[in-house]
Amino acid sequence: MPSKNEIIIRLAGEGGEGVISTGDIFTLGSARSGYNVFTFRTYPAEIKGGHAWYHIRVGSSSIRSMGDGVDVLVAFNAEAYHIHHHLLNPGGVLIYDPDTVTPENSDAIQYPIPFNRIARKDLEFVRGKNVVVTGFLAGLFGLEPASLEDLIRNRFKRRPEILDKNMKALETGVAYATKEITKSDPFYLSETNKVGRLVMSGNDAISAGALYAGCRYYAGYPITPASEILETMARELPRLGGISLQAEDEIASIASCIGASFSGVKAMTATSGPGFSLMTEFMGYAGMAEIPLVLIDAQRAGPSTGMPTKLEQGDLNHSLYGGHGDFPRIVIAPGDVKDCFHQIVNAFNMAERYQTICVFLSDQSLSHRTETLTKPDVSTIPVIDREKPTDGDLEGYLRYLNTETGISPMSIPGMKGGAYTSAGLEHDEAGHVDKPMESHLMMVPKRYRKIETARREMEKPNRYGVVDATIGLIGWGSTQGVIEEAVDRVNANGIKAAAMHPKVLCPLPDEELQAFIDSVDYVLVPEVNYSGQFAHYLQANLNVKPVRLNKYDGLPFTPGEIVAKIEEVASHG
Amino acid sequence: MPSKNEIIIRLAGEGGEGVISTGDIFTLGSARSGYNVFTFRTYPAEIKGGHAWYHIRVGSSSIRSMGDGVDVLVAFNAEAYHIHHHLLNPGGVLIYDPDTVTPENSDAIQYPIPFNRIARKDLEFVRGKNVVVTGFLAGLFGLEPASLEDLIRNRFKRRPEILDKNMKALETGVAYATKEITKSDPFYLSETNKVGRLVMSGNDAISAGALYAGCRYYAGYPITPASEILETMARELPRLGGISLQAEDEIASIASCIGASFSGVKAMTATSGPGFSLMTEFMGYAGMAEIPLVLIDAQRAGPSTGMPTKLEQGDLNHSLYGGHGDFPRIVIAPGDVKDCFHQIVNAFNMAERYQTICVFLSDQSLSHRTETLTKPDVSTIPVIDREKPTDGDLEGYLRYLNTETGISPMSIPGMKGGAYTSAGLEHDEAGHVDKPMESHLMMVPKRYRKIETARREMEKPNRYGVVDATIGLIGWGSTQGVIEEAVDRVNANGIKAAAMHPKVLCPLPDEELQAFIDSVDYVLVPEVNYSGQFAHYLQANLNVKPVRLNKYDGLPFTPGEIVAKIEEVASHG
Amino acid sequence: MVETATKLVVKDYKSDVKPTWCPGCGDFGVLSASLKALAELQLKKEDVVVVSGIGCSGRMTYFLTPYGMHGLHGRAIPLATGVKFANPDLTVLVMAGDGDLFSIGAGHLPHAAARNVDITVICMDNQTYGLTKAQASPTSKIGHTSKSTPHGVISEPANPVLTALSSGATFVARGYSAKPPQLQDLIVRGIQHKGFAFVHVQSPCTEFHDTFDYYNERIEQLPDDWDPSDREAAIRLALTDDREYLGLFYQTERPVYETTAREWAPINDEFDVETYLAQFA
Amino acid sequence: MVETATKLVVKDYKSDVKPTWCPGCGDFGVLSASLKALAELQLKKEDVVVVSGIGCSGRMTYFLTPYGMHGLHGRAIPLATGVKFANPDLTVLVMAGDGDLFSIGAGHLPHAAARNVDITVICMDNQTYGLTKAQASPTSKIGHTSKSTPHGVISEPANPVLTALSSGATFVARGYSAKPPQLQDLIVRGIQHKGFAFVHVQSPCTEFHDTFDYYNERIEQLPDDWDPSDREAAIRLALTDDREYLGLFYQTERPVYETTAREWAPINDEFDVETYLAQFA
Ligand SMILES: Cc1ncc(C[n+]2csc(CCOP(=O)(O)OP(=O)(O)O)c2C)c(N)n1
Ligand SMILES: Cc1ncc(C[n+]2csc(CCOP(=O)(O)OP(=O)(O)O)c2C)c(N)n1
Ligand code: SF4
Ligand code: SF4
Ligand SMILES: [Mg+2]
Ligand SMILES: [Mg+2]
Repeated sequence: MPSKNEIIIRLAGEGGEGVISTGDIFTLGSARSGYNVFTFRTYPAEIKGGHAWYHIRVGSSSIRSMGDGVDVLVAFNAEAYHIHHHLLNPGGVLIYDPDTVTPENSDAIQYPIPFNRIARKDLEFVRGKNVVVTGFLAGLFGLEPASLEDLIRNRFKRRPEILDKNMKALETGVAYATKEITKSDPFYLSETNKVGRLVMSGNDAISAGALYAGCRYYAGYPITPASEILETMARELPRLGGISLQAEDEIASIASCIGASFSGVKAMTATSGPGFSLMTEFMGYAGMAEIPLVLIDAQRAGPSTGMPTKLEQGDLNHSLYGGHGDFPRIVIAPGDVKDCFHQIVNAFNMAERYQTICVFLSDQSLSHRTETLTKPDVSTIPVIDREKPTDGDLEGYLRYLNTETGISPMSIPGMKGGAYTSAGLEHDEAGHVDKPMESHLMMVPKRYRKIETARREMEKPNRYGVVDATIGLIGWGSTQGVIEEAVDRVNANGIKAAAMHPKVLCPLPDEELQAFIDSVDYVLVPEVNYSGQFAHYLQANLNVKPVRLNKYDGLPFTPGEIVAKIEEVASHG
Repeated sequence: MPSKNEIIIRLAGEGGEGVISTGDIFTLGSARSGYNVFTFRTYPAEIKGGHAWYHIRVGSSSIRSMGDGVDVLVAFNAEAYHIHHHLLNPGGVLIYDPDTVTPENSDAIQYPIPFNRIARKDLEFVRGKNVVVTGFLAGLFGLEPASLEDLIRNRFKRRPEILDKNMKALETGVAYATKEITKSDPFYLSETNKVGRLVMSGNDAISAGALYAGCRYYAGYPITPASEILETMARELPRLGGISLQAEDEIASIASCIGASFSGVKAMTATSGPGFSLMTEFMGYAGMAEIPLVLIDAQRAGPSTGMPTKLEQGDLNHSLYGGHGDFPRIVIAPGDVKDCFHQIVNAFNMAERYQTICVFLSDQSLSHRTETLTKPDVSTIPVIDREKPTDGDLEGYLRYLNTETGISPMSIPGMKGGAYTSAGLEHDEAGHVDKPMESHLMMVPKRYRKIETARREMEKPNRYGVVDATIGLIGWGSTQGVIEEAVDRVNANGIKAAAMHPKVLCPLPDEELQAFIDSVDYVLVPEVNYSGQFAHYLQANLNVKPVRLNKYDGLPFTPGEIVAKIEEVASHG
Repeated sequence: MVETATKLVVKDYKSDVKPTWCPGCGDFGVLSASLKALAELQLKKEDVVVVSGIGCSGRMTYFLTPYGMHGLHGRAIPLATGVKFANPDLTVLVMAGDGDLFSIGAGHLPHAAARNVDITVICMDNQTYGLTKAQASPTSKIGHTSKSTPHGVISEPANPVLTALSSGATFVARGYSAKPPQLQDLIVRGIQHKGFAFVHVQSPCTEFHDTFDYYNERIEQLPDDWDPSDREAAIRLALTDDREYLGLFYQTERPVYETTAREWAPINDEFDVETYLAQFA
Repeated sequence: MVETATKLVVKDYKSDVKPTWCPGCGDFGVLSASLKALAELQLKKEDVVVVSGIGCSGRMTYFLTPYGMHGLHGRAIPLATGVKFANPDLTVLVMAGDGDLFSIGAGHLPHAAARNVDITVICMDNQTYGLTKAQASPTSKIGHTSKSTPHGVISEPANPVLTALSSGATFVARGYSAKPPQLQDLIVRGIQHKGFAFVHVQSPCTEFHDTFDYYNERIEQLPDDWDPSDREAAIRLALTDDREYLGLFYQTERPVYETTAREWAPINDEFDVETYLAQFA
C-alpha cells in the first residue's frame, strides 16, 4: 500500500472537552515539524457544552483548503461519531474510545483507544485525555514527538504541577499508537523541510501586518471572531509607544480611531457584523471629513447575532453600500492567511493615501484558521503614509484642496498654520460650512475622484488557471485557496477553467474583470452566502450574468463542491 | 395681455426674517381659496441668519412640481436679489424693498414696496413686515383676503396683543398692491372650486396615514427633516391610547418600537440619514426575529451630517443593502404628498403581513413641501394586521413555522400557549437556538420566501405617458410629479416618452419594469444623487443599461431639466 | 380545591432547555431565584416578558417559559421599554450582563430610570465578559488582568448601584447569586415596586473570573434599621468599597411614565380619519 | 521685548467666521470665556484641539482658530479620547450640548470619566434642543412643554454634575454663561487639571427656552470655605434642586489613562517585523 503524506483529520466532541486544544497542539506540532497545515474550527456560541470540531489538513505539499471529506475522524463521543462518520473517505480511519462509541459496521479502519480510561485510571489525570489523543495521532502518523514536547512544555511552563502529567500523557498516547494497535492505514507524515515558514492564524497575520504598516492606535470592543486582534494589540502597542483601548462599544471604538487618525496616528478597529452595523454612521463621517481609517470586519454568519461561531461572507453589501448618503470607500478582502498580512498593509496604504474609510473583510474561517505560509518578504511590501502639507501648502492652507487626484494634503494638530475644523457637514476647500450647495457640487466629485485615482493606482488581480479557459470563476475573500484547488483539479481532468480573485473589491478592477469575463464562455461566482452579494455587485457594474454557487450552512466550501458545480456548468455548456 | 392663472413665486431673504412664515401663510391662504399649491423651502441649518427661500407654485389646475424658473421673485434683501434674479422667467415680476435692493436694468416688471419702512414707521411693528408682503401678494394676484385673515386670526389667537397689528399689516399690504402700484403683470388667480381638497405637507400625510393604519406606538429622536412626525405623534397618540416617546437616541427609538411591536402594537419610528445609519443593527434584528416595523427615513443630503436642510435621494443604498448579513426587507418610496398617506398605510400593511422591517423613504423636499390633494378615499385603502395564531396553532405552537409563504402566525404576550423567545440568534421553528446550522439552512430561505410572496401580492407600478414611447423614464420617490410633467411636456412636443415609478422598491416589481424597459428604446433614470443608486440597483436586477440623470445640488429637479435630458436622448437616438 | 389546582410552581416557569452555563456559574443562582420569585408572585407566564441582552447572562430567556426577547447587546432596556409601554399590563423583566448594561448599554439605563418605566432590571454582574471569553468589563477592578487588559485594568470600575441611584431609579437593591433566598425576595419586591427597579447581582463567572471567595469575605447585610427612603445615605453606602452591602438600598414613589403618558387626554381608541383630515381642509 | 511680542491675545483664538447663534444666546458667553481662557493659558493654537458635537453649541469649533473636529451628535467625547490618546501633548477640549452629552451620548461620559482621560468637557446646557428647534432635552425640567412634549415633560431631568461626580470625574464644576469671568476661570482650571475635567455651564437658549431670569434668581456661589476634595459633600450639593450652585464642586488626583497606558512597557518605537514574526516560526 503506497503511503499517503497528506491527511485530513477531524476531531469532534463536546465543547470544552479538549477538542480545540488537541487540534491546536497537533496543528502546531505538525507545522513546527515542517508540514503545511490548514485548519477550520467551530464550536458552539456557548462557553461550555454543545458540539465542537476541529478540522486539520496536513501534508508536505502546499495546502489551500479543508480538502474533501475526512481521512481520519477522532470521535470524542457518540454524537461526534454520528455527526461526522459519514464524511469518512473510502479507506478512512476512525479513532474512538470504545467505552463511549460503538461504531456501526463500515469499511473504515478502526482504532479503538480508551483514552478516557487511560487518563482517569492509568494517569490519574482526567484532563490529560486530549494530550493522550494528541500523542496517539503523533505516534500513528510518525510525527516527531520533539516538537509536541516543546509545545507542551511551553503551554504549561507556569504550571509545573501539571506539566509532568501532560508529558506523561503524551508519551502514553504515542506508546499506545506504536505498541497497542496494528497500523493498517496508509497515512504517514514523511520528513519534510522546515525552512522559513510561519504558522499563523488570519487574526495573527492581520495584527502583525497592521503593526508593520505603522498602526499605533487600536480601539475595539470584544466580539467573536475578531477579539484576538484586540488582545494582540493590547499586548503589543504599549511597547511601541501606541495605545490600545477596549472601548465601551463599537461606536466609541471607531470614534476614537477617527480622533486618533485626525491626530496623525494610523488607527484601526476590528469587529464583526453587529459591531460593524453600529459603526455605520462613523463610516460616513470618515468619508465626508476624509479621515484615514482601517475597519476590520471579521464576518460571521448573520443577520443579527446570527451564528457567532460560523462562517458567512454576508457583509459585502454593507461594506459597499452601508451608510446614508454617497461617500467613497475602499473595500479589501484578503484571500488567505498570508494575504492577510499583505492586504492589511495595503489597507493602511490605501486608507492613508486616499484619506477615507477602508473596510477589510476577513471572516470566521480565515480569522480563526491556522495556515503555514512562507515568511512575507517585507522588502517588497511598501508602507505609504498620508500626504502632509508642505511649508508652502501651509500658507493659506486649504485642508480640502480640490486637486485633480481628489487627494488633499492633510495637516495634523501641532502643525503651525495647518489648523482647520474637520467637518461632517458639507464644506468648502477651507472646511467652511457656510456655502453648502456650492461646496457639495465641488466636493462630492472631488471625493469620488479619489476612488478613480485609486482604481488607476491599485494592484490588479491576477488570472489563475489555463489560458484558454471556457469557464471563469470569480471569487472574493477566504475562498481563494479552495477555488484555485478546484480549478487545478478540473484542469487536470480536461475541463478548461480559470479564476480571478480580486482583493480590492471597491474600487472594482472592472477592466481586468471584464476582460476576464469576456475571455470565457461561462462565469461562475461561488460565495458563502445565500443572496449572492458579490454576484449582484458584479452584475451591477459589469457586463455579466454569472452562474451562482451559494453555500450557507456556516461552513467553508470544499474543493469537491466547487468542482461539481464547474462540471455541471461545463456539461450544460 | 392674456391673464395667467398659474404663478411660480419665490420668496428669498435672511433666515428668520419672515421668509418662511410669509410663504406658509400665502400658501395656505391660496390653498384655502381653492388653488392648487406645491412648495419647496430651504433654509440654513443654523437657527438664525443665512439664506432662506420659499418657492410656491400656485394655480388652478393640477400642479406636480416646482415648475421652471420663477415668475415672481420677492427679494427681502440684496443677497436674495443677487442669488435669484437670474431665474426670473421672461415677463417675470420683481418685488423688492427699494431701501435695501437696487435692481439692475432688466426686462422684469418691478414693483418696489418699502415694506421695512412701512412696518417700522407706518405700523410701528417691525415684525409685521412679512404680513405686509403677504397682503401685497394677495392684493396683486387677486387672492380673497378672507382666507388670509382667518389664517392670521388662527395663528395669533393666543397673542391678542399682536393679532390686531398683524391684521392691520395685512390690510396695508393689500392696499399697497391695489392702490400704490400700477399692475402691469399678467398673473391673476381667478376663481376656482374648493371642493374636497386638503393641503398638507408630506410629514402631515405620513403621520395621518400612520394613525389611520393603526400605528399606536411611536418613538423617535429629533432630526431634520423628520421631527414634525415626532411632534404630531406626541400630540395625537395619547388620546388614542397610544404612546409616543422621545427616546434618548435612534438606537433606543428603534429598539423600543421593536419591543412595542413584539407586544402586538403597530409601531413606527422616523429619522433622517444619521439616525438611519444608527438604526442599522436593529434593522437586522427585525429581519431575523421577524418583527413588523415601519422605519421612516426622511432623506436629506449626505453623507454624514451633510446638508441637513437640503434634498438628496441618497439613502436608497442603505435601505436596500445596509446591515450585516442577509435579511429580507421591504423598501417603499412615496411619489408625492397624497401618496405619502397611501404608501405609509401600505408600509404598515406590508410590515405587518411580512413581519419584517419596512423602510419608508421620504425626503427633505417631500416631507417639508406643501401640496394640495384630493382627500384620500379611505374606503379604498385597506388596513392589514399581522397574522395571529389560531387556538389550533397554539397547541404545540411554533413561532417560526416554516410555511410555504414564509409567513408564520405571530403570537403576542398575553396569549396563553404562545410564549416563545424572539431571537437574533439563528433559531429553528420553535425559536430554539441549539441547532443553528440546520436552522439556518431552513430559515434563511423561509425568510426570503416572504419577499417572494410580497412580490406576488403587492401593488404593481403603472405606466404613465404614450403607449408607443421610445424613451422610458424610471424614477422613484419624490420625483414622480416632475417626471410626469416632463413626460407630458415632451409628448406634447412630439417626443414619445413614458414613465414608470414603482413605489415598492424592494421587492422590485421586476416583471413589470423589465416589460416596460423592453418596450422602449432608451431608458432614462433621473435621481437626486451623485452616484445613481437606483440606476445601479436596476442594472443589478434587470436587463438594462440606463442613461442616468443625476442632480446633486441639494434641490429638486425642475421639469425643464428633465425635458432637456429627454430631448438630448431623443436626438442621439 | 380550585385554588390549589391552579397554583403555579417553579417548574411551570422552567423551560426544557438545559442551561448551557458552566458548572458553578453564578447565573444558576439568579435563574433559581428568578424562578422562585415568579412562582411566589403567581404570575401567569403569558403575562410576563423577560428581555435579555447578549452574553452568558443573556441566555436566561431560553431557560424560562414566559415570553422572552433575546435582544441585542446593550439594548435590553430600550426593548423592554417598548414592550411595557405598548402593554402596561405585562410584567417586564430585564436580565442582562454588566457589559450589556454598563458598557455598550450605558446610555440607556439613566433614561429608563429618569422616566421611571415600570420594569425590573436585573444586572448579572460577573466583572467580566463571559460569552466572549474573558475580556475586562466595566465593573472589573483596577489591576485585573484579562485577555484584553494583559497589563491590568486602569479605569475606575463602574458602580452599578451608585449609577442607578444617581440616575433616579426608584428601587435600588443588591443581591448575591450565592444567596438565592434574599435574591428571590429582592426580585419579588422589585417586580412589585411600581416604577423602575434595579437589582444588582454579584454573579461570579467560575470559568474566567471566580470571585466567590472574594465576595464571601466582603459581603455584609444592610443594617437592620436601614431606612430605604434616604437617598443620600444610600449613595454614601454605595460609595463604600471595602464592604459589599446586600439588600434594598433605596425605594421611593414617583409617577410612572407609561401611566402618566396615557393620562394626558381622555382616551378614545378609535381614530376618526375624516375628522382628523378635516383640519387640513 | 520678545516676550510681549509673542504674547497671544483673545483675537488670536477667534476665527473670522461670524457666530451664527441668535442674538443673546448663552453660547456667546461660553465662547468669550473660552477665548479668554485660551489666552490666559497662552496655549499655542496649533496645540489645541476643540472637539464639538452637533447642535447650536457644536458650531463652536468654527468660531475658534485652533484645530477643530465638528464630530457627530453625541460622540464628541470618544472622538476627543482618540485625539488625546494619539497625541497626549495636545490640549483637548470638548464643547457640546446637553442633548449631545446626556441624551444620545450618555453612554460615553461615564467611561471617559472612569478612565480619567485628560480632556476638558464643557457642557453647554440650555435644557433644549436648539438646533432642531425646541424639542425637550434630557435636562428639561418636569412640566416643560415643547414641540416634542406638548403635554409636558414627565421624566426626571438629568443632573450633569451628579452624573459626572458619580462616574468618577476628577474635576467637576459649574459655570453660568452670564458670568463669563468665573466661567473663564473654571475652564482655565479644568484645562490645567491633569485628568477628566467636567464643566457644566448653564447657557440659556434665548430663542426657544429663555431661562436667564430663572437662573438669575437661583444661582448661588459655593460657600467660601468649600472643600473640593469632599466627594460626598459635592454629591449632596449636586442633589439640591432649589439652588443652582456655581464653582468648583470637586477635584482630585488619579492616574491618567493615556499616561499609565504607556508606562506598561519600555517604549521602543521601532517595530521589528522580523523579530515579531519569528514567534510564529
Ligand atoms: C454589538 C455587539 N458587540 C459585541 C458583541 C459580542 N458580545 C457578546 S456578549 C458580549 C459581552 C458579554 O459580557 P456581559 O454583558 O458582561 O455578559 P456575560 O457574558 O458576562 O454574562 C459581547 C461583547 C455583540 N454580540 N454585539
Ligand atoms: C444621530 C443624529 N441624530 C439627530 C441629529 C439631529 N440633531 C442635531 S442637533 C440635535 C440636538 C441638539 O441639542 P443639544 O445637543 O442640546 O445642542 P443645542 O443645539 O441645544 O446646543 C439633534 C437631535 C443628528 N445630527 N444626528
Ligand atoms: S463563562 Fe463564566 S459567566 Fe459564562 S457560563 Fe461560564 S461561568 Fe458563567
Ligand atoms: S436656537 Fe437657542 S441655542 Fe440655538 S443659537 Fe438660538 S438661542 Fe442659541
Ligand atoms: Mg459579564
Ligand atoms: Mg441643548
